[in-house]
Amino acid sequence: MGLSSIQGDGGGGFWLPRAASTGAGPVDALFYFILAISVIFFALIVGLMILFVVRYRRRAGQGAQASPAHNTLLEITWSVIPLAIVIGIFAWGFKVFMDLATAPANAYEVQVTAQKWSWLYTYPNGHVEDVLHVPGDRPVKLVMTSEDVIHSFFVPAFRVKRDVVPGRYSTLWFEALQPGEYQVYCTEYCGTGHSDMLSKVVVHPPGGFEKWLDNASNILNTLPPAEAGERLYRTRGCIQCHSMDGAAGIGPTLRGVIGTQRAMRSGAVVTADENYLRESILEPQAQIVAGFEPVMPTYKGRLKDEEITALIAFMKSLKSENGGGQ
Amino acid sequence: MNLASSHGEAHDPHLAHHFPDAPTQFEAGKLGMWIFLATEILLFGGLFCAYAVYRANHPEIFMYAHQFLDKVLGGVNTAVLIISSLTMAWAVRAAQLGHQRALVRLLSATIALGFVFLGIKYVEYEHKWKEGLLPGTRYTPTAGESVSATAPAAPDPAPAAVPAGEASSIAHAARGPAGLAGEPADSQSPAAPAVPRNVQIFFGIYFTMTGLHGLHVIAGMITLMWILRRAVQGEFGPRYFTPVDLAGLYWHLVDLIWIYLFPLLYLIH
Amino acid sequence: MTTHAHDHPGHAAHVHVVPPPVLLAVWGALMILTVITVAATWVDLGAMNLVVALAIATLKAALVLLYFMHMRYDRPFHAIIFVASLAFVALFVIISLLDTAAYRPEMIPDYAPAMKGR
Amino acid sequence: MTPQDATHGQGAPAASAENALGGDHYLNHGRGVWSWLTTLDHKRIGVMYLVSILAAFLLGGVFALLLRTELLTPQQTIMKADTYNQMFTLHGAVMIFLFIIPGIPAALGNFVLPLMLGAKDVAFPRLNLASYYMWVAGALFALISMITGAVDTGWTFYTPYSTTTSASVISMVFGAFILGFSSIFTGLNFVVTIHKMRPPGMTWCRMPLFLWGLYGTAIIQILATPVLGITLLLIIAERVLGVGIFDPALGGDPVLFQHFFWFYSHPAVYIMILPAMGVISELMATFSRKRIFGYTAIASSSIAIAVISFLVWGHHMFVSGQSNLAGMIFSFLTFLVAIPSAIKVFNWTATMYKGSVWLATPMLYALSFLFLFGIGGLTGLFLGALATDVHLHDTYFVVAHFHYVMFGGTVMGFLGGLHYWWPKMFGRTYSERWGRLAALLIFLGFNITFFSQFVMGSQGMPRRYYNYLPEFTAYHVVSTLGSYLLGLGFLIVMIYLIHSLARGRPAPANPWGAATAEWQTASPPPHDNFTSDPMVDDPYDLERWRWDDRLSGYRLDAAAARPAGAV
Repeated sequence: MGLSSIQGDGGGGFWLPRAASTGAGPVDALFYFILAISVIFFALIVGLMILFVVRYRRRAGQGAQASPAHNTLLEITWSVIPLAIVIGIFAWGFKVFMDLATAPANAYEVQVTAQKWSWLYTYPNGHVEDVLHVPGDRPVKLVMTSEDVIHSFFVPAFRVKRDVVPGRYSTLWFEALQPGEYQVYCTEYCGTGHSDMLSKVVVHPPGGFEKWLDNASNILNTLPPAEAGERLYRTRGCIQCHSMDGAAGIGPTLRGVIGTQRAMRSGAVVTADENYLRESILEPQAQIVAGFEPVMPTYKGRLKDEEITALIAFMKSLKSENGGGQ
Repeated sequence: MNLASSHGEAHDPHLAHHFPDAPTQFEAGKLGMWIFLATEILLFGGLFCAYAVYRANHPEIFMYAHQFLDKVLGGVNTAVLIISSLTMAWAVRAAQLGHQRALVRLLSATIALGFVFLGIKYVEYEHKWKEGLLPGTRYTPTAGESVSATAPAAPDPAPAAVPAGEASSIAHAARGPAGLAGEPADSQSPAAPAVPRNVQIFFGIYFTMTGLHGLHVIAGMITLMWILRRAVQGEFGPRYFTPVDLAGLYWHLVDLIWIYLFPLLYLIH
Repeated sequence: MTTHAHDHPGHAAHVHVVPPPVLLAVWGALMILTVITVAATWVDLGAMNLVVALAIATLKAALVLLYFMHMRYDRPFHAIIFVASLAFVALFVIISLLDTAAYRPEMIPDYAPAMKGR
Repeated sequence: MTPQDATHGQGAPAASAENALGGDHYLNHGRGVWSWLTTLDHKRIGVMYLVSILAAFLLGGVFALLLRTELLTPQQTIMKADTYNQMFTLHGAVMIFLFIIPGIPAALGNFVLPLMLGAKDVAFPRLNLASYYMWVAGALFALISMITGAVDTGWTFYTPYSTTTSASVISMVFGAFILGFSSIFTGLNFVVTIHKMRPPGMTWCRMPLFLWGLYGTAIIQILATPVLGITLLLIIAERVLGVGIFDPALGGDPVLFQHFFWFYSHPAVYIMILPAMGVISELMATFSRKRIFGYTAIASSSIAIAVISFLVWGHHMFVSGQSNLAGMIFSFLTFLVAIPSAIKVFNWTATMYKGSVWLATPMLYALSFLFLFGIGGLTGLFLGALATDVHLHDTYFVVAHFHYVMFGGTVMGFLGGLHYWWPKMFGRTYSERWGRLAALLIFLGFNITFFSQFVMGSQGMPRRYYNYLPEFTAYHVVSTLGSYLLGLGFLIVMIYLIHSLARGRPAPANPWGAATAEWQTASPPPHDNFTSDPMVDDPYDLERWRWDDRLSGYRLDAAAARPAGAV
């Protein structure tokens, strides 16, 4: 990425990773305040407990000493002081939360689609990627939705997290402090691949993002068709079901598919030529290869003609290892 | 009235060994039943919550879909349950006073009215089934067109809930590369405003609410049959009528829930 | 209340036989209220239709509770239990309503991909 | 001293408590398996519950050790991803629904509650037995679910995942539904028993604090569990009938499901902790040899917790799409519920002041409870505050927090109570030396296992992860090693308790010198619980119990005891 020299994740403290967004500072301040309060109260309770256990431990011939069974003043004190403290913590937590709830008006907007088990980011110009690239010099707002079950978008370095729910748009924003690469997790359990549903945020230095977006969204013109096709294969959701190493997944592998005879569920045998592949992308339910389920969504309207051409070029480049069809 | 107080010393076959006396046992049973009724209220509370949330947020669905329910049958069923509550309350009175024959007759009448209620419910359900007015993907209305044509007033179209600007600008890209989920629902043509989307939600709520209520009616009837059997054997009288009393409380609660279900489901205006 | 349940042993507390006129009167009132609640839907009161319907239902429920279920003659603690259960349902419903109404703008209108074509 | 108006029977109760497993007692009153399976005796039902929930605990514990073993390395160690997902679901479901919810109330509570009241049984013995069989039925459905492909939804059954994944969800959910009703009927039984069967002389303000804990628990069981019932029924309806109330694909709202689920499941954590708090109150008083400090505050805080616990469920939903308004309300109320818990902790600590602290095994668990619940409670502050919760939600920080509360709190309370009442239940003592050693091992193992999870959680490690990034390896290795130590501790407990059943020395009627009524009958108690009415006028007057070498236990000191009937 050329960004390896720039610090991303890492270099944090014992408790929290390094704060890498403008919102992280206030959150961390509250975290450490609660930590301090907790340590004080814990030391008080456990200190007294140890003191009493040692000082008043059971000795032969000596029972409990007379002491009051309650003390109203003491009991009110130890109710009211903690109450005041927790209300303070509530107010602080609420204020920081609300400050970070609404994205600034000048935020750069990226759309996030979650599905089992990948993240896809759509930029305003229609470009789609599986890594989130963002400008480093302005706030970024994510508008997120899910295609299947509930997921959750989490960037620890930015201290942001938000569930991504099918049927609604949830939003989240951040402003990175420094260019670098930051880890993205899915934090709402979503099935087999939940722990592999990872992604990265790449924060570009000033000016770098626009350049990257220009290049990335122009691959059809700047890269050879097969390479552009591979990029599309990796970023448009094909890779989740169709492997390029010969192993069958949810769908058939793409390696060596071109030119082979394919046995269909219907019993027909079809030659996998360019037209067959194009039809399979645009109308996946028309022909189902034997042994697979008809689960692929149509890509009609989602891929441009040139993109399909590039994908086919990519498939052609995937020669079967034993030189023949399956 | 102090009907159960005169037998403290005599051996009472209905007094369990761990209770000090019969009144305590009676009181314990009553308290237990009222607590149980509270749990029933909470159980139905969940469904009322689902109802309230969808009714508040999608009134158009309820306005439209309730027309498919038969108000007459619903009203008759309400009357049936109210009559059965009367016979039940009277049965408790008969047990308290030791009117053996009246008790048996009133319990039988209550059970019979339960059957009438279930019969009418069956007619209603069968009708819905035939019309395809079912929850979820089973919602395949066959009479939808004609009914909506005769619908008295076109309900308000669903208020546009797209957040202004931000969400709408990206709505299409949202499903860009997409996964394996079905197509987003955008085929709804704006020219057909009378039939709101997601009518199946109403039938989901209708069937779960009336279905759970129906199960309670059946449970109540089974309990009453058991009580009736014991009544026929002459177990109940002024000294011991706890089971009749408790079963009555349960039956009234089932009635009470229907008293709310009827206007909420059938009488939407 | 119940604290001293044992302080009057031999007392079958709160056994009350409801006289037939009361039973019949309550039943009559319930039937009439049922007719009224149906009739109320013929009049357009706007949002008040729902309020009227619920008010009548609550009145009917109160009659059933007080007379058929003997709550009027029963221990107050039983009424407290009943009201408490209603209070918790109300709490549940109100907070859920409050929240769903507040987040509704985030929802995609009429989203139901599996219902396509129905 | 407050004036007493004890109207209990005459006599020194301890004198009648001579059973050294010799004569007739509840364990041998009626022989054969059938006499157990059809028993209406609350003590036997309690013992059957105890055996059953311990079996569930063992199963859940084995799942936990397998999970920790899998997490030794960042990639696959011993199982596949799907197996791991099923196993953490089963660990959660078994531990919560089969062990920790019925644990203290149904096992210990069933045994102790009528004894503490000086009663012969609970109000509805048949219902009590039915509750037990509902537990068994629920457990069977859970087993069926495990055999037919296992659930992989997490114990929270979030929609739409739970409505679209494997079909064995139905039997697990139905099992949980039945278990819910088992819990409801236990709570109902306890409330009626406490209301109607308290003996003359035991006013509300003289009721042992364990019973206050059970009473608060029962309120929640009664008012919250039915909502779980309807939620689970709706999941079944979603799956079987295709009712789409919670499924966005059918026009439903999955966040509404979370409201439904947490309306029960947050109060449910207080179903789990409140009885443990009740146990700790008893232990603190008995083993400090001193009247509990702040009785009224501890008793009323149980009820306060029970009521406020209904108002905080939305703190599980701060990032799930709940509105900011609801977030604010729930965050505020969440902080309020912290106060009654804090009050209890302060009162327990103060009870030891100027006491005579006896570090017997049950007391070690009570002290563990104070330490661990302290950490669990204080880390709750991070999660109750909106801003910090956003970062910590669904990370290992949450996992650590609830294990500190549920394990460090409830399980420590359960173990303390089990060791405390063990001599009463089975009439035999266990090895104090091994008991203390195991308590220490469990305390150390627990802290090693779960403290490292706080750190990795706040560093960003999400929960329910099969694979994890290599930078978290060290924390996971420490955690796993700690879990083995924890497992060893439990193994020791299991061995010496089984040994005690077979070979333990006969236990005295009152080995700890406690003043609640259950210690005034023989160990084990006779079938009808008491041969003479126990004293129930003051559950914390420990002064009148004196050590007697001949009994190896405590006996009532005639001089210290006020004559019965005196005012």
